Order: sequence, then structure tokens, then C-alpha cells
Amino acid sequence: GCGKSTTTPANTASPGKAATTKKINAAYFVNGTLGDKGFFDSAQRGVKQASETLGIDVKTVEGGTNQADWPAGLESLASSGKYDVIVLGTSQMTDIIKDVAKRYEKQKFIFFDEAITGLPNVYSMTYSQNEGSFMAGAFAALVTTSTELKGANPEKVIGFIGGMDIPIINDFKAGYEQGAKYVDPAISVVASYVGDFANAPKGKELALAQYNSQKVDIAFNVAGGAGLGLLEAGNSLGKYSIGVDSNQNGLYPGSVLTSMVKSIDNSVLRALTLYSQDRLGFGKNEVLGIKEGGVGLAKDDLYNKNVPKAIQDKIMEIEDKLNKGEIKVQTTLK
Amino acid sequence: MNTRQAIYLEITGIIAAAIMAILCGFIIIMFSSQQPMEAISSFLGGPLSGAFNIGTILNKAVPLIFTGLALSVVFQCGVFSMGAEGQLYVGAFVGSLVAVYVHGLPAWILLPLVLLCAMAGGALYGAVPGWLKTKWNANEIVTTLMLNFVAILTTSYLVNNVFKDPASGGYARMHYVGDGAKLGKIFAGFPAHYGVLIALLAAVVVYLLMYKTRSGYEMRLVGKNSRFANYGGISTKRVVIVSVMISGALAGLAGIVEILGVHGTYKDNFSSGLGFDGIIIALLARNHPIGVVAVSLFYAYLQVGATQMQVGSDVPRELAIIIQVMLVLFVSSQAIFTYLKQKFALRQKAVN
Amino acid sequence: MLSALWAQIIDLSLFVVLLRFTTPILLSALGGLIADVAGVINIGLEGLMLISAFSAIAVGSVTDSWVLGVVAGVASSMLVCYGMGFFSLKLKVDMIITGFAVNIFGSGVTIFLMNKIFGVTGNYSPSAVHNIPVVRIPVIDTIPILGKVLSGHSLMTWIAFLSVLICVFILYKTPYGVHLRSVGEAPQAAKSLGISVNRIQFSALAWSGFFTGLAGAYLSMGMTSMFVKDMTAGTGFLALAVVLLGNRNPIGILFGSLIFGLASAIATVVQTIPGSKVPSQFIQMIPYLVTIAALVFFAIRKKKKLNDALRAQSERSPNAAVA
Amino acid sequence: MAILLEMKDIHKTYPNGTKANRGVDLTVHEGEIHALVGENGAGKSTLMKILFGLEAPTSGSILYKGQPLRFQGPKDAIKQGMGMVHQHFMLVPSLTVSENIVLGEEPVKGLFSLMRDRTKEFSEIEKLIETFKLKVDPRATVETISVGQKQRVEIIKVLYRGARLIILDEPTAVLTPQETDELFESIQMLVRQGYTIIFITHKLREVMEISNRVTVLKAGKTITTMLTKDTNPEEISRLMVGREVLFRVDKQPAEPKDIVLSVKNLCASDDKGAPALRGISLDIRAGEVVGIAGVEGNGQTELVEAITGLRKATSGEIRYLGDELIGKSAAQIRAMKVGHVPEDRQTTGASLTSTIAENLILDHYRNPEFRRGPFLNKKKIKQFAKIMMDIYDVRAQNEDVMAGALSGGNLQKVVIAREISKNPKLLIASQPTRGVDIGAIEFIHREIIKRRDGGAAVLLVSAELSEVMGLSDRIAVVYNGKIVAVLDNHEGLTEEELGYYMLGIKSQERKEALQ
Ligand SMILES: Nc1ncnc2c1ncn2[C@@H]1O[C@H](COP(=O)(O)OP(=O)(O)OP(=O)(O)O)[C@@H](O)[C@H]1O
Ligand SMILES: Nc1ncnc2c1ncn2[C@@H]1O[C@H](COP(=O)(O)OP(=O)(O)OP(=O)(O)O)[C@@H](O)[C@H]1O
Ligand SMILES: [Mg+2]
Ligand SMILES: [Mg+2]
Repeated sequence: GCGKSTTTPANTASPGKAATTKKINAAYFVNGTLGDKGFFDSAQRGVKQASETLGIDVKTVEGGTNQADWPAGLESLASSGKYDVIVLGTSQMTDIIKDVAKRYEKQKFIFFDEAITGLPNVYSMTYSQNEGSFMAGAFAALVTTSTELKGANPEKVIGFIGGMDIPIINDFKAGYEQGAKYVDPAISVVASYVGDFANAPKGKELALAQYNSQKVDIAFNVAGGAGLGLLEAGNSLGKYSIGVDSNQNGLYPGSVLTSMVKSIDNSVLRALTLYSQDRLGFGKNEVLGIKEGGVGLAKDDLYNKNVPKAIQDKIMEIEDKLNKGEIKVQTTLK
Repeated sequence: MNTRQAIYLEITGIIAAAIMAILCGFIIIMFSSQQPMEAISSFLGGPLSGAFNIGTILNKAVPLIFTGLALSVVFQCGVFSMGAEGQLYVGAFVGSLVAVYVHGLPAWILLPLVLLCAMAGGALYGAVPGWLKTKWNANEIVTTLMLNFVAILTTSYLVNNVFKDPASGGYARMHYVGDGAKLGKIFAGFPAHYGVLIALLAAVVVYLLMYKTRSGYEMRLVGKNSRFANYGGISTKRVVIVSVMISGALAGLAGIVEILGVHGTYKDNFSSGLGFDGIIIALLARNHPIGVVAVSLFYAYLQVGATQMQVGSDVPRELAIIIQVMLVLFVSSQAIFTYLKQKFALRQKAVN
Repeated sequence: MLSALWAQIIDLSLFVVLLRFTTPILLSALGGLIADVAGVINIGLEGLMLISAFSAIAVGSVTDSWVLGVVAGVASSMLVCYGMGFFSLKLKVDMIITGFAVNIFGSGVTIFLMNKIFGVTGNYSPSAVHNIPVVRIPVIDTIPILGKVLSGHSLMTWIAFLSVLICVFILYKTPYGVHLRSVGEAPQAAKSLGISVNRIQFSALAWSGFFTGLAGAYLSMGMTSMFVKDMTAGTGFLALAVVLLGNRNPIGILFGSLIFGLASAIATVVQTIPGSKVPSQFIQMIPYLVTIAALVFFAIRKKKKLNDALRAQSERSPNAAVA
Repeated sequence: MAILLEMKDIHKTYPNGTKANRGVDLTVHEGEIHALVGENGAGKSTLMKILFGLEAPTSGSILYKGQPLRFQGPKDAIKQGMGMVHQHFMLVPSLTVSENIVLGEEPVKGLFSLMRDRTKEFSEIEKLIETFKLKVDPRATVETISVGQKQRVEIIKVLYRGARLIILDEPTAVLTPQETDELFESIQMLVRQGYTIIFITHKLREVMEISNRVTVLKAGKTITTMLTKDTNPEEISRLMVGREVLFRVDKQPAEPKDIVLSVKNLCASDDKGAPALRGISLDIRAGEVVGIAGVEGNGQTELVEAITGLRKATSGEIRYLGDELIGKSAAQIRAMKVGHVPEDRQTTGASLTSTIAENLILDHYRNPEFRRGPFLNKKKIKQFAKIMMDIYDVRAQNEDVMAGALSGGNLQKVVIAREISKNPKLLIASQPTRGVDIGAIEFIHREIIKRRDGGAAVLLVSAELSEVMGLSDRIAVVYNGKIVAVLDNHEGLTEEELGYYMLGIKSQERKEALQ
């Protein structure tokens, strides 16, 4: 709550910069509810860290799942005038934020996951999720024919489970397929959709069907909470899976080999830090790809321990090519 | 007891119920919040503080009024439809297609055309369970629940794959509708859009329809005693079909007005349960159209209150919603009203 | 596509999936049934299942005992049912409003408690939970086909089928069951014989909570071992549909659930077959369309059967009125 | 005889303010049949509900076997050896007869006595059926048995619980004369075995026939209690209604004119699809009342429904003033000035949750006179309803009262008012006075005759032979879906003779064939 953070001493921020840090009130508007283990939670972690390290006062407001509530929800924050900066994201908010930002010119906004340029009070950042998914696809392709991994079979089939059959999810799928084909054009991808992002039992059933009947040995979770069913299914069968959005490697060590992370938390923290130092470039959009650390595979100790060296090396190589721009990943969006 | 006293009693009952609910909510808040007073005051006072919040209440009440009316019509006719959600999607989708793809018409033709098409879409979709019921006596609760899923999935497929605006990015929507078909703000600087007026108009029309016309008389009679209606020469099957179609048309209106007034175009999955809220609204209003307006405003007030409590205190969203639910439960308690009436009757006796 | 489906029918994996989908629907539909029979339609199945799913995994993971988990799930669901009874029977709130209220409440309270107790949002997936065990029948397990048909299913699947029998027993073999039915059908008649309508309806709600609680526990400790917010995703409403599809009797509900389970299983299999050109939305629609089709089918048959039965009866005793 | 029960100065005010009892005294002796009479709404049922613990009295005292009583609910009353057969059936339609009988007191067996003991259930019921000669099949589902059998089930229910004081609230209202006779035999057998009976009825003939003493209620108060043998129907009715009541219908000989309705070879099926009408032919002329006599279930219901368009005829013709009615909808037929008082006013003749006004305009809401533009003319409708209530003496606060809050007699007046006020050329009246008090019966009979004299053709269907014989100019007897006799209603015609036709023992066709 507010009571706690006001007592946080300002000197918790990095020394030297404390002097330039001003007392900031920020709000984080969630156009949905927390607990998606994805964007929203990740950004929440970012603002939380910001409040701890920078002494910013952060108020999180959940707008709920009814889209009609979002314009009013955001506007009520902007019109209150209580907040120096409002953090929010997702492409569903693009038109809404444009409208509100024009009408509340003094209000500053930090916007993630969709590009907005030309509005002097909005800073936006985007993540090349297709690049991240490309890495996940390449990783899966390397795993599925691996001889070192016990759960891998010789068949060149990998799985994909999406929450809904919608563009944002299909962009993940497109990147995933490109990555897999890049490694081996003969790989085929089995894709299924849960229908929502909550029905974990159904997610698990779909995954079980993929693993059991389609010779899938590694599958990519792009179904939020429902996708946790996939991770569990993979673990229960001794097969593999790839987590999404945040680092899910620890959920089932040895089965969740890696996760495709979008570092929204870091980027939000970074943006707020810059803001506190008056160095944030409002009016601009920044693209955070593999190179910028905006997206990538989670390479933690578990990754190092469980993923064969050969695959790790190959992944490094592909990442390098992406960074250099030698590989171009197509996006289905726009 | 005359009508005036009855109204007083009703109001006293509502106030008593609200006080009980707030006490209950307060107890919950005490356990979980550091700022109980702020929470309560932002919950109750927040929604009425400022033109912006008041306008928001009005806007939120609009789709509730439509779906509440939609369901009150079928409920009065004795059909327990849960299908407003699906009809709302179909209506909104059809209406949006017209709004997005028909060009070159002046606004005063286009807008009514869009609304009419939405109503037609909802009505036709509503006719399906009505037909299944009258033809084969297929339970309408089952068919409407299932048809909701069918409508949501079908429209989702279409907007994602056929009618998607390529510029819409990760979440599919159609092209934005032109200004001609939009429902603008009634006053500059006040959020309420013209849908508010349409909703009020719809409530009056439904009131007149249900209580002042022959069709309304027939529908209510069929709902109350279909044997009697049949004996009186009323074709109950026809009346049932008519009522589900009127209901579907109103649900379709709910959808298209929300699109034109709030979203600006058809967005995938835009409703999230407005059709189900309508069921609660209609039941709370005891199926009376004017009651539907009052209850919708109350419901919208509670929803805005729940958001305001989240903004104005440390109470999380879930708790705010639980308190909102408590209020609804207490206010819909018949027992409290009966109790008051009995007390009243006893007092009257003592006086006499 | 069809050949792949066929292959799965042959190797019985479709059957296994069917059983898993059927279990929670069947249990919660039985819960819906008992309330419905007693005249208190329970729209709150969805919320009850969520609450039970959360309580089950919360207690189950903390105590490391699936038995305690299931008990907690069932108890919490029954407790909320008592709350429903308080509002609908004592305070005379419309039963349907109460049901919707429970759904909203269930979603909210589970998220709230998950956050308060475990400090997590969205989902709670404890490591190393002891799930409701799978029953392997020693000898049969090894027999090729029979093994797959009879062995290796969750204990809760067996409990679900057993519950059908229990419901038949309760409803038709005990005095209590007759009271339930009479209270639902003719409350005035029951009251005139000194049967307390309120008490019976309260108890019906408790049973409703019991079976729905089992269904919820199975979601979080059988089908999966986690709680995800709103993880029921409409299962309660499907169960409600199955109650009506099953013609308000336990055996009908068993068949209704199996039809729905089969449709869901087929949708799952079809979705995972590579190269299918049918859009996913239309595959997801299969169970709902099948339900409508089944309902219409049964409605037509019922109409016909009733006519036939009545005709046969009136032919047997043409002068019944005179006799 | 010893006093079994004493109710003193009972008052009851319902939550809505209705004062149903305002000082009732009732003393019942052990082993007697005590009749309780009074107009509709006099408070008879209320008094009995209080006695049985279903309603709490506002004030007053009850002594039972000398002990003061105050029941919390029917369970206590049952425990004390009371049983009540309610005015409207208190049965669960989908359960079997035996399940209904033992409901709440089921014999049990097995572990923890969890299971129903069906064997014991049946054997105990068979014993009761045997002893009291109450014929009914315990295995049948209640919704499939006849009204008379349902009444027997209600009585067995009471006996099964070991009741010694049995309250019968209008048990004969829906029974045929034959069923009534059977019921009376059972009652007499009970009394011989020492049971005590409280018997509510509107039929004074029954009071005279069976009761030992009679208590008269009026407007919630006891007027008097008399020995039946010391009084007569005229006195009782005077006490009940407060004026002289005419028992004989006062009418002039009919002057029949042209044929209004002509039914030829009409065939139709019942709800179950079995043939119910097997070739009915009948003419009714303007200015005459044709009564249909017959044991219920011989096609009367189907005949009325076929004529009024509520049931499809399978063959034959129905000519009404030259038009063919078969194939016309109920709405069209009603519009052709056919009035229909249906046999069941609670479910068919009225909508109980609608107001009196809404019930009264069923025929007129389509009428342009009651419209203003696209809307119904509320003012006109109210006015119309007020006038109707005035003419037909419907006793209620105003026209906005729910029909369900009316007593049976008043509700029937609403139905009669609606059907007669449309000035029908053909009036079909089915059981027009069932469950209605004698004052109202007199009124309804007068209205029907008035219609006849005004030139309408009247088709009367009644299970009450005295009513058929009192009102009709000609009597057609139906048996098994056919008209077996059409008799002129002359002085010499006896109930006995009619009875032979009704039971199928005699038939005109056969008689003619013999001659
Ligand atoms: N539950 C009730 N609530 C309010 N008023 C009631 C209720 N039951 C009966 N009344 C009213 O009380 C009065 C007496 O009713 P009661 O049923 O005792 O009459 P009754 O003598 O049995 O009449 P009937 O011969 O028609 O059966 C009537 O005016 C009736 O409308
Ligand atoms: N809650 C109530 N409020 C108002 N009136 C009521 C209520 N309950 C019952 N009544 C009315 O009281 C009247 C008396 O009830 P009861 O059931 O004893 O007899 P009835 O149906 O009027 O009698 P009958 O069959 O002799 O015509 C009925 O008309 C009934 O509709
Ligand atoms: Mg492989
Ligand atoms: Mg009575």
C-alpha cells in the first residue's frame, strides 16, 4: 500500500543519482487482471522493483476484462492529476491511449508492447516477440532430434499450444515456425488452441494428445495460465516444453528446458529509472529485440545444466546471427 | 396500504438492505485493509464525484439497460433464455459490418440502418432457440447457453480471419467506423454518449410495448398462464417466437450501441458477459422496463464504485467485486421487504 | 484426418481422454441435479468448482495429503452452498441471482486468497503435490485392451461413476430422496405432511456442494496439479446444460456427460492432428453443437415415446374412467 | 358424546391485512360428522389450517381432548392424531400413489434405516385399502389416476398416519355423484370405527345426508351450531347468505328457435391419442339449454374443446350459424360470439397472476373500441372492468386486484362475466358452479337462463345431475364418446333413469332397436 512506500528512503536508489531523483507518483493501469504470468505480471514486477529501488509511489489499478471499461479506467487515472506518469501496455490500448494522451497533454505515459510515435507525452517500447519465438522454434527443432536428451525422439515434430486463435498468438507461432524451419526445413509444427487463457485442464489434455499421439517431444506454451497444463503434461510424460513471457524453467526443472521471455519488467524498470532522471525520450518508440535484451531465451543455471552443450552452442550461433541482422524474422502483424 | 405507502416501503427496504450490505462489506474491508474509511468512502462517494464518473456510470448502464430489457421481455413471456450474450455478439457483428463497409450514405440514414441491421441480426439469432423450443420443446436454457459459444467463436473467427483491419495488430478488430455511424458525446467534456438516450428510449418503448399494447398483453399472458392464453385464442407459439426475437433485437442493440458509442469498431471478444449481467438486472427489476433502468444505473454505480475503491484505497479489485456482489444480494432480498411490510401492517393495526 | 481419429479410437486413447473430460462434468452435473430436483436451480456450479479447486490444492499442498485436499475442497464448496441457502432460502433472494453471485464471488475470492496466502497472482502451482491417485488394477493392468479400459484411471473417475449410483440410491431408494423430489415438485404437498421444505432444500444444496466440490478438487488435484484463476472456464455452465440434457435423472446425466466428454475428446484429437484445415474456432464448437443436437434428438424421442406410452396405456384400458 | 375439540374465539389476520377469522367458535364431539358451511371466503379453510398448524392464529384458544394446543406445524397435528384432506389436492404428481401416501413417514429398513422398505409400504397400504374399501392402485403414478382416486389417496394418506380426527375440506367439489356416494360410504365406515370427521362442503344436500351437526360461518364469525336433524337446507342457507336462497331454478318453458349449433358425427382423440369422441351428433337451438349428462371422462371435455377450437377434430362437422367451425382457430371461434366457461377456472379460465381487469378483457383487447392508436386504452378497460364487477357482483377492492386473490366463487363470477358480457349466440358452460357457494350458484344459474331467454343457445356440461336437470330444456347423455340418449327434461324424468343411460346400461338406440 501507499503507507509503506512513502517511508522508503530515497537513498535506496543507486548512490550518486539520489540527488537527481525526484519524488514520483506513478500508476500502472492493467487492461485486464493481474495473474496472467505474462505481460501484466511482468510489468507489475517492473513497477514493484521501481518502487523499491527508486522510492517511487506506485498504484496498480486493474481495469478488468471488459474492454468497455478501459477507456474510462485510464481516463479516470489521467484526469485525477495525481500521477506523474502512467504505465500501461498492449496493442489493445493503442487507440485508447492515443485519445487520452491527446486530451491530457500534461500527463506522461510509458507504453509497452506497441509502438506509438509523435505524441510528446508518450514513450513507447516494443519487443520483437517474433525474434524471441524464432529462437524458441530453433531451440525446439534442435531438441526434437537430439540424441543426448532422453525424452527426444527421432521424429521431427514439435508442438505449439496457443490460448486463442488470434493475431498476437499467431505471431508467436509464425516466429516459432520460422525458427524451426531455419534449423531443419523438414520439421513440422503441431498447433492447437485452448480457446481461452485459463482452462489449464484443457491445455493439459491438448498437450497430452500432442505428446502421446503426434510424436511431439517438445512444445511451446503460448497460452498463459492454460499453458501451465502443457508444462505439467510434458513433465508427467518425461517430455520437454518451452515456457513463455517469464522464466518458467523452474516450474518443472529438466522438463521446461527454457522459456521465451519478454523482459517487460526490466524495460519498465529501465524506463522509470530514466524518467526519474528526466532522461526518458518521450515522443519516441524503442524496439527491444534480442540484441537489446528485450526478448530472448531464459538461460539460467537450469538451462546450463539440462540443455546439451551442442544445442547451447548452436543457439548462441543463431542469436549472434539475429543480432547481426543476418537472419530476418517475418512478422504476421501489420 | 396505498401505492404511495408501498413505494415508501420499497425505498425504506432498499435503504435497509443497502445498509446491511455495506455493514457486511465493511467487516470484510476491516479484515483486509489498512484504510477502511477511504475504501468505503471511495466506493460510495467516488462514483458520484465529478462529471467524469457520473458520465461513466451512464455509459456503463447503457448496455445493461439493453440486455436487461432484452431478458425482461422473454422472462415475462415465460421463456428462460440465457442467450443475450450470443445475440449481442451477432447483432453487434452484423451492425458493424454495415457501419464499416457501407459508404456514401448520410448519417441520418446510415445510423438507423446500422441499428436496424444489428437488431435484425440479434433477432434472427434469437429466433433459433425459440424455434427449437416451440417446434420440439428443446429446453431453452441449454440451447441458448450453447448458442452463446457458437456465436462468440464464429464472430471471433470472422473478425480474425475475414474482416480484420490489417492495422489492428495483435488483437483483431474491424476497420474503424466512419464518423457518420458513431455515437458521439452528448455534451462536450462529458463522457456520456448518445447511446444513453437510445437506451432510455428503448426502455420507454419496451414499457409501452409490454404494458400498453396488445402484443405486450399477449406476451405477459403467455408467461403467466399459457393455457389461459391458448383458451383465449392466443397462439402461444407465435407469441414465444415474437418475444425471443424482440429480445434478440434488444440484445443486438446492446452490442451495436456499445460498439458505436465506446469501442468505435467491432473488437474481438468485446462483451465479456454483458448478456449475463442482463439476467441479473432483469431479475432484480422483476422484469419491469422502468425498473431495468433504475437497476442498471445502480449496478453501473456499484461497478464504478468498485473501480473507485481500487483507485482510492488499498482494497484489491477482487474484494471490491465481492462487496459489490454482497450489495446485490442484500438488495434483492425479498425477506427484508416482507419483514418491513409485516411490521408496517402491525403498526397500522395498532393505529386503527 | 479421419484416419488419425480412427487410430486413436482403436488404441483407446480417445476413450481415456473422454473419461478425463467426463469426470468433472459428470460430478458437477450431479451436484446440479440434486439441487434441481429439490427445486433450487443451482447456477453457481462454476463458482463452487473454483472455490473447491482452490481449497483442495491449497490444503492438499500444504498438508501434503490428497485426502485432506479433497476434504477441504468439498467442505469449502458445501460451506458456500450453505451461504447460498442463507441468501436464497432465508433472505429470499432469487435463486438465479444467488447463483450468479456465487460465480462472481468464487472467481474473486480464489484470486484474493491465492494472493493473500501464497503471495502469487494468477496461478498457484506447488511443486510436488500428491494428486488424487490413479487406480491400477494389478492383473488387469497388463491385459492389452481390458487394461486400458479398466485400469489407470483416476480414483475420482471411479468416484464419479460411483456417484451416479449413489445419486440413484439417494433419489429413488431412500425416503430422503422422495422428500427431495416432492419438495421440488409440490412444496405445498410436502409442507402439508410436515416435511420442512427449507430444511430439505438446504440439504439439497449441501449435496450439490458435495458433488461439485469433488468436481472442483479433481480439476486442481486430478486432471492437473495446480490452480489457475478462472480455470473452470465455463465447465459449470456446461454441467448445468448437461443436467437438463440428461432429463433431470442420474442415468440421463451420465449419458449426457459421456456425450459431452466424447465431443470434447474428439475436438481435442482433431485439433492436434497436423495439417487440419478447419479453423480452430469451428473445432472448439463441436461439443456445443453436439449438445444442441443431442438435446433436440432426445426432445424428439421423448415426445414420441410419451405419445406411444400414453397411447399404449389408453388402449389397454379404454374405459378407465368408467371403471 | 364427549367433546373432542374446542376452538374458542379464533381470530386470524393474514399478512396482507385480510381478516379471515374474526371470532370463530367450534366445538366438535368425539365420533361425530361435523359439517362446516359458509359462503366462499367465510373463513372455513383458514380455520382448519389453524387447527392443523399450517397457519398461526392471531388470537384465540384451542382445546383438544381437554388440553390446550398450539401447533408449530402440521407435524405436531399429525402426531396428535389429526389429519387433513385439503381443498386442493396436496399430491406430488410424478410420484406413485404409495409414495404419496407414506410421504414423510416412510417405512425403512437396512443399515441405519436408510432404505425405503417398499414391501412393508405396500403391505400396509393394501391393508388400509382393504379395511376401508378405498379402491386405488398403489403402484400407479398419481398424475395418471382419476380425480376420485386422488381423493381416496388423500384419505388413505390421513389414515396411514393414524389420524382419529379427520378434516375434509370440500372433498366432494370435484367428485362425480357416484364417487361422492363411495366417499360417503367410506366416511360412514370410519365413523362406525370411532373416527371423528369435520366436513366442509357447499352442497347442503350432503350436509343433510351425512352430518350429525352443522356449524355455519359467515364473514369470519360463527353464526350457530345446530343438530342436522333439527334444521333444513333453507334454514342453513338463510343463515349462510343472510337471505332466502332459491334452490329451484326459476325459469319459463323454453321457446326454441333456429338451430345455432349442429354437430354431426364428430370424432376426436384425447390427450393420449385414444379416441374420445366416437361420432357425436347434436343440435342446439337458439333459446334452449341443452345439458350434457354423463360420468366424467366420457368425452365431455373433448366435445367442448372441439367446438371451441382448442382440440382438433379427426372427422365430422360442426356447423355454427351456417359456418363450419372445424379448422378455425380458437381466436376465430371466440370472435364469432361463442362464449366458453371452461371446467377448470384455476388453470384455463383465468390467469391467477394477472389482474381482474386483465382477465376480463381477454375477448376485448383486440377490439378497436379498447384501443387508442397502437395502444390499449387503459381508461376504457378500467371502466369496463368496473362495470363488469358491478353487474356480476365480483367482490374485490378494485379491478387491479390479482385474480388469484379472489375466492373461488368470485373468480368464477369473473369468468362468467367475461363470457356472458360478450353477448354470445352460443354459450358453452362447463361445470359452471363447481366449488361455488349457494348464493353464487343461484346467481350463475339465473344468468344462464337470462342468456337463454335472450335468444342464445346454451350447452351446459355438469357432473352435478341436479344442476343439469334444473337448468336444461333437453338433456343429452354421453357414454363412451357417444350420445346414447337425448331426453326432454320433463317432470317425470328421474335421476335414476338418467343414471342408467350414463352408466351405459340403457341406450336409446338399443331401445329403438328393440321396439
Ligand atoms: N394465504 C392467504 N393470504 C391472504 N389472504 C388469504 C389467504 N388465504 C385466504 N385468504 C383470505 O381469507 C379469507 C378467508 O379464506 P378461506 O380460505 O378461509 O375461505 P373459505 O371459507 O375456505 O372459502 P371457500 O369456500 O372459497 O373455500 C378470504 O377472503 C381469502 O381471500
Ligand atoms: N397469499 C394469498 N394472498 C391473497 N389471497 C390468497 C392467498 N393465498 C390464498 N388466497 C386466496 O384465498 C382464497 C381462499 O383460499 P382457498 O384455497 O381456501 O379457497 P378457494 O380456492 O377460494 O375456494 P373454492 O375452491 O371453494 O372456490 C383463494 O381464493 C385464494 O386464492
Ligand atoms: Mg522428435
Ligand atoms: Mg376453503
